[in-house]
Amino acid sequence: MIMSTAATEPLGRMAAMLRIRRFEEQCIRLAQAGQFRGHYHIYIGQEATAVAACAALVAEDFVFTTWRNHGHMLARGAAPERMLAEILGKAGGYAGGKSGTLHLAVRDLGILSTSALVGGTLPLATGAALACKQRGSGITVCFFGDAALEEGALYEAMILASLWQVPILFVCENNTMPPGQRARGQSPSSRLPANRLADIPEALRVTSEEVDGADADALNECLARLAAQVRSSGGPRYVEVHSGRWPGNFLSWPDLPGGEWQIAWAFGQQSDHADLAAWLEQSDPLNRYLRKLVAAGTLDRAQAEAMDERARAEMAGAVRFALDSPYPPPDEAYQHVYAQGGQAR
Amino acid sequence: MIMSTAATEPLGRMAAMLRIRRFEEQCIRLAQAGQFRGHYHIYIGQEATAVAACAALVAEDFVFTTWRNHGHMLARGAAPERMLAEILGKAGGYAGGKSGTLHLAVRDLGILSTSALVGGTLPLATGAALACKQRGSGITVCFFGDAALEEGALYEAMILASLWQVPILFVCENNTMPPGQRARGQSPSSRLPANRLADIPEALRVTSEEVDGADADALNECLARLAAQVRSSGGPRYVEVHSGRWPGNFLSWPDLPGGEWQIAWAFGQQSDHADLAAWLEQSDPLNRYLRKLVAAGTLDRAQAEAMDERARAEMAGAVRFALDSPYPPPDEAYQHVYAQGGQAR
Amino acid sequence: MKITFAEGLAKALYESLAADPRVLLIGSNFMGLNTAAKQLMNPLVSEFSNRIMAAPVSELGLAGAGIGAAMAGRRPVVDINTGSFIFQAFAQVVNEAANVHYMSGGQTSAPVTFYCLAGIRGGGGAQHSHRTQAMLGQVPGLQILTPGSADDAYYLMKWALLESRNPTVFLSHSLLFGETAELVPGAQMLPVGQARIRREGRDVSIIASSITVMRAMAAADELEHKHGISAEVVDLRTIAPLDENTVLQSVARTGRAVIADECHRRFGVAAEIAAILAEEGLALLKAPVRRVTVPDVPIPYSPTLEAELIVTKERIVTGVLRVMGR
Amino acid sequence: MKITFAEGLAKALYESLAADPRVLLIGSNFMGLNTAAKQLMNPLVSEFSNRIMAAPVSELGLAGAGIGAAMAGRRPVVDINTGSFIFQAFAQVVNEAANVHYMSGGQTSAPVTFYCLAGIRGGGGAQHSHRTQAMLGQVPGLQILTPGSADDAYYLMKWALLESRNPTVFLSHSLLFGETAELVPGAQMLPVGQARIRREGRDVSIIASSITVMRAMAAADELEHKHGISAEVVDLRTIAPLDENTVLQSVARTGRAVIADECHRRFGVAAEIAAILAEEGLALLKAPVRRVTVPDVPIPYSPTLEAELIVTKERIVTGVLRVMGR
Ligand SMILES: Cc1ncc(C[n+]2csc(CCOP(=O)(O)OP(=O)(O)O)c2C)c(N)n1
Ligand SMILES: Cc1ncc(C[n+]2csc(CCOP(=O)(O)OP(=O)(O)O)c2C)c(N)n1
Ligand SMILES: [Mg+2]
Ligand SMILES: [Mg+2]
Repeated sequence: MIMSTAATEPLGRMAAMLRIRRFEEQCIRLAQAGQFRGHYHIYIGQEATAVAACAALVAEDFVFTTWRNHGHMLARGAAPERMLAEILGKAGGYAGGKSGTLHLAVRDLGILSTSALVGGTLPLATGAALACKQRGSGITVCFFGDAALEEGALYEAMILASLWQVPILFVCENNTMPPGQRARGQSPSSRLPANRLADIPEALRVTSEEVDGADADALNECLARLAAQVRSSGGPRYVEVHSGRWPGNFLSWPDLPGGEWQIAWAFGQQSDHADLAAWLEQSDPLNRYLRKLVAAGTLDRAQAEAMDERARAEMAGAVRFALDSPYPPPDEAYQHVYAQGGQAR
Repeated sequence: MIMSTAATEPLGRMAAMLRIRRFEEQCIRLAQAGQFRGHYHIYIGQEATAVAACAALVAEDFVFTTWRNHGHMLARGAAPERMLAEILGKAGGYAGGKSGTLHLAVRDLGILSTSALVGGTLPLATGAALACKQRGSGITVCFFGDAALEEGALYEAMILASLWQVPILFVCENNTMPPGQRARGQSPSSRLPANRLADIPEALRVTSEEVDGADADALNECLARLAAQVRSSGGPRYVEVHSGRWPGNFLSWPDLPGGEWQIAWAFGQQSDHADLAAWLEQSDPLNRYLRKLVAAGTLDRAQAEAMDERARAEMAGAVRFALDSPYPPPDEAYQHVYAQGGQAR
Repeated sequence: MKITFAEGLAKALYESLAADPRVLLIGSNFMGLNTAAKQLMNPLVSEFSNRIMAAPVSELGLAGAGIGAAMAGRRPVVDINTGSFIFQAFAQVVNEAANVHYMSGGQTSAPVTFYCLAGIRGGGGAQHSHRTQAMLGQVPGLQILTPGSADDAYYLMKWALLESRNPTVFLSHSLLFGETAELVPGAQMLPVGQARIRREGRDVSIIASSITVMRAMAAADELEHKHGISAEVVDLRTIAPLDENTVLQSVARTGRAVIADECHRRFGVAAEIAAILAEEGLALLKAPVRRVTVPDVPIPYSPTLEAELIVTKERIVTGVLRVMGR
Repeated sequence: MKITFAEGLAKALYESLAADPRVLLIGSNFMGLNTAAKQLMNPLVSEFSNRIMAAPVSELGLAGAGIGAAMAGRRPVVDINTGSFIFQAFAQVVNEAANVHYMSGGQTSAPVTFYCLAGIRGGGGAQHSHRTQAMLGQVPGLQILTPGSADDAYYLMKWALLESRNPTVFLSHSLLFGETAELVPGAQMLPVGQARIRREGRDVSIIASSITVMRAMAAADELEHKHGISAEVVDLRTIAPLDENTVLQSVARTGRAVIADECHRRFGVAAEIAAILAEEGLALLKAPVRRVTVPDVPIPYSPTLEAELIVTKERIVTGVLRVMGR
C-alpha cells in the first residue's frame, strides 16, 4: 500500500512525520538494548523531506535511498513491523534478514534495492529513470546525503541524467549546517570546497534550487512542483534540502539526547537539553509544523496527543512483531544468490 | 636537459612547435609503415599549449600528461630519438620498450609516469602537487583532454586540490570544437552537457579561465600568468584551451590529410585539401604563429625554412636511431615488476 | 552458415534488440578499434537508435545506469569498451549489481550485461590488456561468460540479453574476432554452465577458455602429429558458473591436466581449476597438474616482451610434454 | 611489552611519522567505528597535524593522490576505511599504482600504502564485508599484507611506511583489534614475504592468514586435546609475496593440508595454495587438500545467516578431521 495520498493534507503530513519520529526512537532503543548489531542511521530531523517527496509520487514511480532510509521507506508506505524485523535480521523482515538496516528495500513500493555506498545510489537511480523514459511513464526520486557530492559517482550520474534527459528528481539532503548557522567561509557540506552546492548540478545543466528542510509547507510546495516538472518535462531536476543536524546524529552511534520527543515541547514546555532545545526551535520540522498547525487552528493539543498515541501504539506493535519474529534458518543463507529462471544450470 | 628557457622567446617558441609538428608527422609515417602496432595519438594542432605551459616551468616542477603526450614530452625537453625508440617498443626507449606511446615518461624531467586512462592522470597529479606543498617548493602541471570531464576521477581530484590548496595548474585541452564553430546549443565538448566547461571547476572553487589554443601569444601570456599564480598562491588554477580539432584526428587512426605541413602554406599557398585549408587558416597555432612572426618582421621565409630544415633533420635522425635500436631481449619482461631495496625478499 | 566471432556478436545484438523491446544498448562501440568489424554495427545503430544510448566516458555511471535500468525492468547491455575499464566501474559491478538480488532477499533482480573487449590484444600495454575473469570469480552473484568460439559468442550474448536473470560480465577478445564457426539454424545451444569437450583425447586434458581455446586446439593437433599424444580439450565457456564436473570427468579419463589460461598465474582461473583437482580429483591424477598462464608481470608494450609472456600453442605443447614426463 | 593489534597499528603510524618526514597520512580513520580504538589516534593527530590530510568521501581521488605523492617522493598511507571501499578506488590501485614502476621501465616507484579495515566484521552485510586479497593477488606490482597478530600489525605497517619501495595494500581486520602479542624491544621482524610457523605439528598443516590465524590456532588446540591430532599452523602473513616454500616444506612434513581462508571459495587465496600443492607438491600429499572458506554467497546481515558462512574454529576442526580420514 502506498500511503502518499493521505500525506498531501496537513494532518496526514503531520501524522506521517510523527510515525517516522516514533519509529526511529524505537529503533534507537532496540539498538541500545543490543537487539541488533552494526552501525545504523536515523532520520530524525529530516522527516518532512521524505513525507513531502513521497506525497508527490504515484505507484509506478521509483524511489532510491541510502543507509539513512527509514524515513523514506515509511513515507512511501512500508510496514514498520517488517522494517523493524529486517533491521533485527529476522525472517519476518522485507529481505528475510538479509539486508538489515543498511539496504532496506521493498520492490512492490518501487524501492528496488538500496545501496549503502556513498554516491552509489545515484547511477542506479539514473538507470531506473532511463527505464521510466523507455517505458514512457513514471519518474524516479533519488535521495542522498551531502557527502555524495564528494564521490565521482554523483557527477557521472548527473552527466548521464542531463545528457539523456531522463525523468529524475535528485534530492540532496544536506544535514551538515544550514546556511544561517555556518561560520563565514565554512563549507556548505561536510568537506566539499564550494560556495553553494547547487552550483554543481547547474554547471551540468541540471536546474537546481534550495529549500529549508525544517519548513514542511515549503518542502511540500517545492517537491510537488519539482516532481511535476520532472513528470512533464521528462528531464532531471535537483533540489538541496537544508536540515540542521539533529544532536543525536553528532555521534558515531545515534543516541536520544533529551529523551524521546514530547508533544509538550510544541506547547511551550522546554527540553532541558540545551542543544536539543535550540534544535527543536530552529531546525526540527516536526516541532515547527505542529506549532504551526496549532497556531492556525488546524489541530489542538488533544488531537495531537491522540495522533501521537496512534503512532506510538503502531510502533510498539511493530517492535513486538520484530522481537517475536524468528531468525531465519541457517540454510536461508544460500538462497537468492542468483535469480532463478532463464538461468544457467 | 629541460628546454623551456629558449621557448620563452618568439623564435624559440616557433622552433619548439615546429619540432613537435615534424616529430608527429614521422610518427604517423612509422605507424603507417607498420613499424609499430596499437593505437596512438597525435598532438598536431595543439603544439602551442605544450610549449607555452612548459615555458612556465622550472626543473623541480612535475608534469602529468595522457595518451596524447608527445608534444608535452618534447616541450619539456625529452629527446625525440628516445621517444621514438620507445614508441617502437625498442630497448633504446625511455622505458626500454615497456611503455610504448601510451605511457611515455621521463622521470628526470619530472614526468614521473603517464596514465592512458581518461581522467586517471588528475588524482595522480594532485598527489604530486601535494608532494610539492609538503616539500615546500615546485608546482605540478596536469594536461588532460575534454573527455576527462566525463570521468568522476576529475571531480574527486579537483575537490582534493581545492580542499587541500595544492599548487597545481589543470590544463584542459579541449580539441572538440572551438566556441565559434559550434552549432547553437551544441555541447562544448564531445558529450558533456554543459554550457561552459569552466563553470565546473568554478563550482568547486577552482579559479578558471579560457584561452584560444590557436593563439600562441595569448597562450604564452595566460599560462605564464597562471603558473606564476599557482607558484605564489600555492593553490590550484584551471584553464581550458580551445583547439580546433586537426582533420587528421577525426579518424580512429591518425592520418596526414593533405600531407605534411608546408612552410609555403604560411606564405599564401593553399593546401588543396579543403578541410585542412580551413583548419590551417583558423585553428593551426603553428601556421598562424608563423604568419604572425613574418608579418611582424621577426622571421623571414629563408629563416623559417632553415629552422624547418633543422627540425626535419633532427627528426630524421631520431627515426634512424629508433629503427636501429634493438628490441629488448625477452628476459627484460621480468624486470621492474617491483622496485628493489627495502623490499620483500 | 559460417560466421565470424564479430559477426556472431553483432547478430546476437541485432536479434536481441529485435526480439525484446526491453533490450537496450548503453554505448555502441562493441567492436573496439576494429574499423572493419565496426561496420557490422551499422544496421543496429540505424534501426534501433531509440534504444541505443550515447555514452560519455563515464564507465562507473554507465554501469550503474545499466544496473538501475535492469532492476526497473529493462535488459541493458553496457559497453565497457576495453575490458580494463571495468576497474573504473568496479564499485557498481562488484558491490551493487552482484548484490541486488541477495540483499533484497530475492525481491529484485538485475539482468544487466557488461560487455568487455578484454585480454592481451597486442600492443595494449599495461593498462589495456587485463583479463578480469578470476577477480570477478570472487564475486558471488555475477555470471562470467568467456566464449572461445564464434558460435558461443552468438549464443552466449543472446542468452545474456534475452534469458539470463542475473548480472553478467561478457568477456570478449579482439584476437578472436576473425575466428569462424558453423551456425546451424535452429540448433540448441549447449546449456550455459556446461563446459564443452572441443576435442576428445586419452592422454591429457587441456582445460582452456576464451582465447586459449583455439591455441589449445592447435597444441592438441601438434601433439597428435608430432608427438603421438592424444589430448582432450575442455572449453570452459563460462567461469561462473564453473563446470567442475566436466573437468573432473575429463581428468578421470586422461589422468593428467594442463590448464591453459590467459590470467596471471597467481589467483587466476588456472588456480581454481588446479584447486578443484587437488580437492576433488586427487586420486585421478597420474602426474602433477600444470598451469600454462601469463607470468605475474604487467603486460609490456614491446612486441618481444609481450611475446615472452603470452600463452602460445608452443607453451601449451611444452606444458603437456612436461606432464607426460617427456 | 604486550600490545593489542590496534595499539600495534597506532604505534607503527606514530613511530613512522616521527621517523621520516616524508610519511603522510591521507585520512585518519584507521580504527573505523571502534570508538575506544579511535582514542589511540589522538597523539598522532595532534602532533603531526600538518602531515594528516583531511579526507572527503572520495576514495578514488584519495588513492590516486597517494600514488602521485609517492611518485613525487613522499611516503603516504591512504585510509580507505572499510575495505570494501577499495572498489571505488580500484582503477587507481590496480591500473595506476601497480603499473608505475613497470610502465616507466623502472624510472619511478610508488611506495604508497592503502589501509583497509576489511573482512567479515559482524553485521556488515553484503556491501561492507569484502576480503579483496585474492582479487588483488591477480595484480602484479602490488604487495598485499594480511597480518594475523598484533606484532605483525606493528611490524608490517612500519615496514610499509618506512622501507617498502612498492605500492602496498594493508588488510587489517576489526575482529583482530583486541588480539595481543608480546613485542620484544629491539627484536627483528621476520622478513616480509616469509610465512611463520605459528605452531609446529606432525599430522596436518593448517594454512591461514589474517583473521583465520587465531581460529586455526584454536582449532589446533582442540585437535590436540580432543582428537590427539598434531596440527602445524602456517601464518602466511603476506599474500603477495606468497611464501610457496614454507607451505611446501610444511606439507612435506605433515603430508596433509587444510587451508583456512576468509575469501570466498572460488578463486580465493585457498585456491592458489591448493594449486601450488597440486603443481609442486603432489607427491607430498597423503590425502586430498581441503579448503575451509566462505561459501560463494554475498555476506548476509542476519546474525544466524552470517554465522552459517564464516570460517570458525569448528569448521577448521571438521576440515582437518576430514583430511585425517575421521
Ligand atoms: C563509498 C563509501 N565510502 C564511505 C562510506 C562510509 N560512510 C557511510 S555514511 C557516510 C557519511 C555520509 O554523509 P552524507 O552523504 O552527508 O549522509 P548523512 O549520513 O549525513 O545523511 C560515510 C562516509 C560509505 N558508506 N561508502
Ligand atoms: C577510463 C578510460 N575510458 C576510455 C578510454 C578510451 N579512450 C582513449 S582516448 C579517449 C577519448 C579521450 O578524449 P579527450 O579526453 O577529449 O582527449 P583527446 O584524445 O581528444 O585529446 C577514450 C574514450 C580510456 N583510455 N580510458
Ligand atoms: Mg550529511
Ligand atoms: Mg578531446
